[in-house]
Amino acid sequence: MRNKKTILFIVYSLIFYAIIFLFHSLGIISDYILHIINLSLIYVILATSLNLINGFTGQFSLGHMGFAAVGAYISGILTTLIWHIKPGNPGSYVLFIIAMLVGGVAAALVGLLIGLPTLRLRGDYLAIVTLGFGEIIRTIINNIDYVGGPRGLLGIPKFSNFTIIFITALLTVILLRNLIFSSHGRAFLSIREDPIASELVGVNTTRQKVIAFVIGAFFAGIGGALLGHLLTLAHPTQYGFMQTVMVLVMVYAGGMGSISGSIVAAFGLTFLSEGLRILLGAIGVAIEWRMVVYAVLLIMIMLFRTSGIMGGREFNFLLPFNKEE
Amino acid sequence: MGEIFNLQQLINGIQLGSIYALISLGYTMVYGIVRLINFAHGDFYMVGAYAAYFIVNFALARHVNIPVVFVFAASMGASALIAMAANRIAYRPLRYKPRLSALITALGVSMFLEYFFSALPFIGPSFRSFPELITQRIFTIGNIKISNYAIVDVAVSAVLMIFLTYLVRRTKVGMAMRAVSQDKDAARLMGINIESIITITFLIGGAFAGAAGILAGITYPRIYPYMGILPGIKAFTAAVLGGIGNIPGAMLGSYIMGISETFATAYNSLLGEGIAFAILIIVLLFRPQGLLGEVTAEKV
Amino acid sequence: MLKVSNLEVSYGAIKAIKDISFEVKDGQIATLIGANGAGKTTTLRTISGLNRVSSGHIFFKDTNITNMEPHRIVNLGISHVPEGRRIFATLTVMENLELAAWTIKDKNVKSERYDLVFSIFPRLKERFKQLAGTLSGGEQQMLSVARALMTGGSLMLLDEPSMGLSPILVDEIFDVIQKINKQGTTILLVEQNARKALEVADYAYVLEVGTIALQGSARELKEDQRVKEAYLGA
Amino acid sequence: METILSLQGLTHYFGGLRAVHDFNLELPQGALWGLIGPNGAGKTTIFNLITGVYKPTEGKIIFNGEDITGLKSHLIVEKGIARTFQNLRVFNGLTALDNIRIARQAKNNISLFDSFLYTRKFYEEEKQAKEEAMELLKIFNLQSRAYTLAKNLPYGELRRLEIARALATHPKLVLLDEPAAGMNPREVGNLMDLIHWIREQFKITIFLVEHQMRVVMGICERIKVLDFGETICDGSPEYVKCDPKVIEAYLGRVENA
Repeated sequence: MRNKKTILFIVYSLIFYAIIFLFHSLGIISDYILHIINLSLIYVILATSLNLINGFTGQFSLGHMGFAAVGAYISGILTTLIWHIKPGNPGSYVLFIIAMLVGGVAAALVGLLIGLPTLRLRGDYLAIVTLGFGEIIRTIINNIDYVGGPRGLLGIPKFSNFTIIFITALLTVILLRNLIFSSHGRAFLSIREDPIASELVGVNTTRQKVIAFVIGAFFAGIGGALLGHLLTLAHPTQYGFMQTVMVLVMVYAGGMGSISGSIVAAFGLTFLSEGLRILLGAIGVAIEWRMVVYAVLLIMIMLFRTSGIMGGREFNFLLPFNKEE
Repeated sequence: MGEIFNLQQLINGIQLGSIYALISLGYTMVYGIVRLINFAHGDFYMVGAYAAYFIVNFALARHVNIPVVFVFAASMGASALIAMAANRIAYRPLRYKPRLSALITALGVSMFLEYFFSALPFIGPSFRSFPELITQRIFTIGNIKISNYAIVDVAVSAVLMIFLTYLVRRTKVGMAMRAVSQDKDAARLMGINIESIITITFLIGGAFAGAAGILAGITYPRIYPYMGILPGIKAFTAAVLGGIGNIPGAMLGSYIMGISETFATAYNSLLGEGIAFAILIIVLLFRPQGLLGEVTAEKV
Repeated sequence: MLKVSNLEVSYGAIKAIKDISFEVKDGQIATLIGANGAGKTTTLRTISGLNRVSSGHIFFKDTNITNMEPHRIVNLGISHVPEGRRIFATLTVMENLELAAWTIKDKNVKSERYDLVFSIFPRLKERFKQLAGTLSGGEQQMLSVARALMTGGSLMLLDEPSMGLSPILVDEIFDVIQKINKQGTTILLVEQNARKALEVADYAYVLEVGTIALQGSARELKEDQRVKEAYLGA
Repeated sequence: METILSLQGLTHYFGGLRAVHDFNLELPQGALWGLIGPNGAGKTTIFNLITGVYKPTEGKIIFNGEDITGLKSHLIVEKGIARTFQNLRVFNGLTALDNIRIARQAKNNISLFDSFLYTRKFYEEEKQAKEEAMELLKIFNLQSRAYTLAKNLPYGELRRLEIARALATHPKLVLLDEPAAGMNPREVGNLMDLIHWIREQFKITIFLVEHQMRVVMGICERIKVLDFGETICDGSPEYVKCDPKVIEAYLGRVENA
């Protein structure tokens, strides 16, 4: 039984990859569509990692894009301001991957710093504190001239291509899934169900919450690094509270505690968002309406389908084992 | 030392604290009664500011002299209306669903109000300057300057807070509010229509936020659709600082917040922006129930 | 007086009550007994409107009260002493009683009710200004009953009034129930303590996982072999 | 007999309210003792103090000769104290099997690395965890429910699941908080047998809080009676039953006992 389902999942994914790649080379998929697919995959990373914290562990974090900002800026500083590398030779890609990992680790460290003192707090308080931390991170960036302050960090080399983003997203999904379907994952779920009972059957709840939070922050950092190197800039306004809400919408629209849901919602909402951008532009209406649609969508989901598209379930091909194995 | 800790800053701090207090009371009352962090509450404050903006400009354009009291009443009414609508449409259907759903819905409502206002062609996302509703006068005592704005801010919020305290402590509606905040089902079994009590709570909270919006418009005369976000968060922080659900606590927390922010900004503007959260985190670590909040033992 | 027919109540996908029917006659003490999880509390909560009915009907004095708002049901004359007392701990005894008089407009009616309450619970008069949370467990249960009495219903629903009380206080609370019934209030009593409930009741229903398994006069059921074995621990 | 749990002058205040005052206990290894008293007397608070949910205002808790006062709950569980709850606290959204497996957490030595990569060690541990959990489910006659979500189980099975979950932590001492709550006399009888049986089978010490006199008097070797946070009586069931102080504060007329 070992790994059989995982191997099958990887095979499916590679087929998906090959089709997109082929269609793009043939010109069936335009550069623009590919860009949206890239964005969607980055949102897969951001949404699944936030789902780990909010959906599986039941901790309400509102600072996710703050961690992504750390990843984007730290990796951007390395590639742009320190190493001055450009895509081209394989060596530069290795350096980029190192920069991305450093960005992830930096975000994880920030997560640790924030998580240790605050994860003891009750649900709603955690929400407001993480929101506050997100804002603090943004304020700090705004005030550091070295990274461009409010102008943003410009001229980041475009290392993020479809292949790199795809592999990273695939690895993220598999690693997070493995974690969730393990004793750690069961501990996360038990904390969501009843933190006191969880502690009283021997789960070190503080430690497990910090683990979920730090891992979530790490992948958010990775997502941020990819985003910065896709858009070739990092700007404080890309990592604000509203952007966190966009990722939140993905998590809840897809369904709390469902990786499959986050993936579906990341693709669906990214395409919807871009579609609206084109549509609103074409009929000459203010771009703000796009966010109005988002807001209404979020409210509607909560009112009419609280458990999201997947309702906490997973696609069978994403599960590591068959149910009763 | 002398430069930073002077009386002038203290007065400015109390003025800012008064505005925070009006917002923070709405947060604390709604939280006390329906256990919801109403993220959209800061936006009710924005609505109040815009309502006043349009009323005053409308009057100015027609050279009508409009009483200030009317402006307050109308704008507070507008905010209260929006607050009640949000409750009715978005929060009420989720009353018996997991608490998180309402919290996320509140984020949605907040986002909706902000972007809807900035998408509307006659409002737009950019800054507007608030008309001069009251002519500014500055009184100088020694080397301290007191603006009549400061007096208005402090006086209006004091009057409203006294009204609220009276309402909650001395009236039957207030008693019902306290009962509903403790046990909704038991309150229903007493024959109380809890939905009307909740509606009244949103009405008062919204009206107070609206009043804060006008005061902010008068005092810091630049308004824009996102103006509610930061004061909202800070006012919520103040409510937590004082002990969420506790009315005197929200007032105390707001003044502490206003004063410390003013002093911190005088020292360094970055510090001024961060101080609210720094205080929040320190308080929550050492006194999670807030300054005046009571410890509630979790039932095991 | 109260007629419940084919009642069905669900929590999400789970049916807490499947098709139960019973009635309470004017002036009676009727009791619902059964194990935990059988649906007793749910039944009471549904009658007073706290839970939604999925199907079936509830009639109170010929008025259809199915899925009516709780405050309107209270107004019609059903008072409910909830499980676990549920008094307002940070309000005074007086405020607790005042709230229960929420719907009474007439001053005379109100003072009559106060007289009635104090005649049955003299202790509460002594503790009038005290915070309800500082009362002892027994006194809190008394306050909870007093509150229901104050709302002035002609039918009183009592949910596990003896729960968590010492045997002495259990006797006291059952005396009170009988006294209230003698003064003209019809009573529907839910009890874990089946022996005690059958002692005071006129008619009884045995609830088993969401359905009525048995019914009869309390005297009959006390002698019933199945009841003896399952609920009286013979 | 050696003492397994010793409570020395345990005192606890909530705000200004005294919940427990100067509570002492020397619980011998292998014993089955009970704690009774009216609601609000402080019984559950004592359990909460022992298991680290609250920290005592004063006093000491010694378990197996080791001072565990103020330790975090999960560490106390690791030392060997497990408990059940007055109002069932199973993980409703998880299967019966997972409810049990979580309770093995403290004994689990699977690293994050192994979990991320599904190493050989991961599979071995998972297999063992599952076998152990299934065995426990079998003992409690719940094996057919292994993959059923707890929220879909009937009340009686949930009570058993909760006890099974407590045993899954490999305890030396189990605290049972009103195990018979909500059971009918027939189920109570089965429960009493079960409690006896698990004590022998798992070689554990049991300390329980219970309202039903039949349970307490029927199985406990020694009983402590609590009223308003103070111990008012301590002795064998026969002794306690006849103590005038207990009768006055708790039992009332003798026929109830």
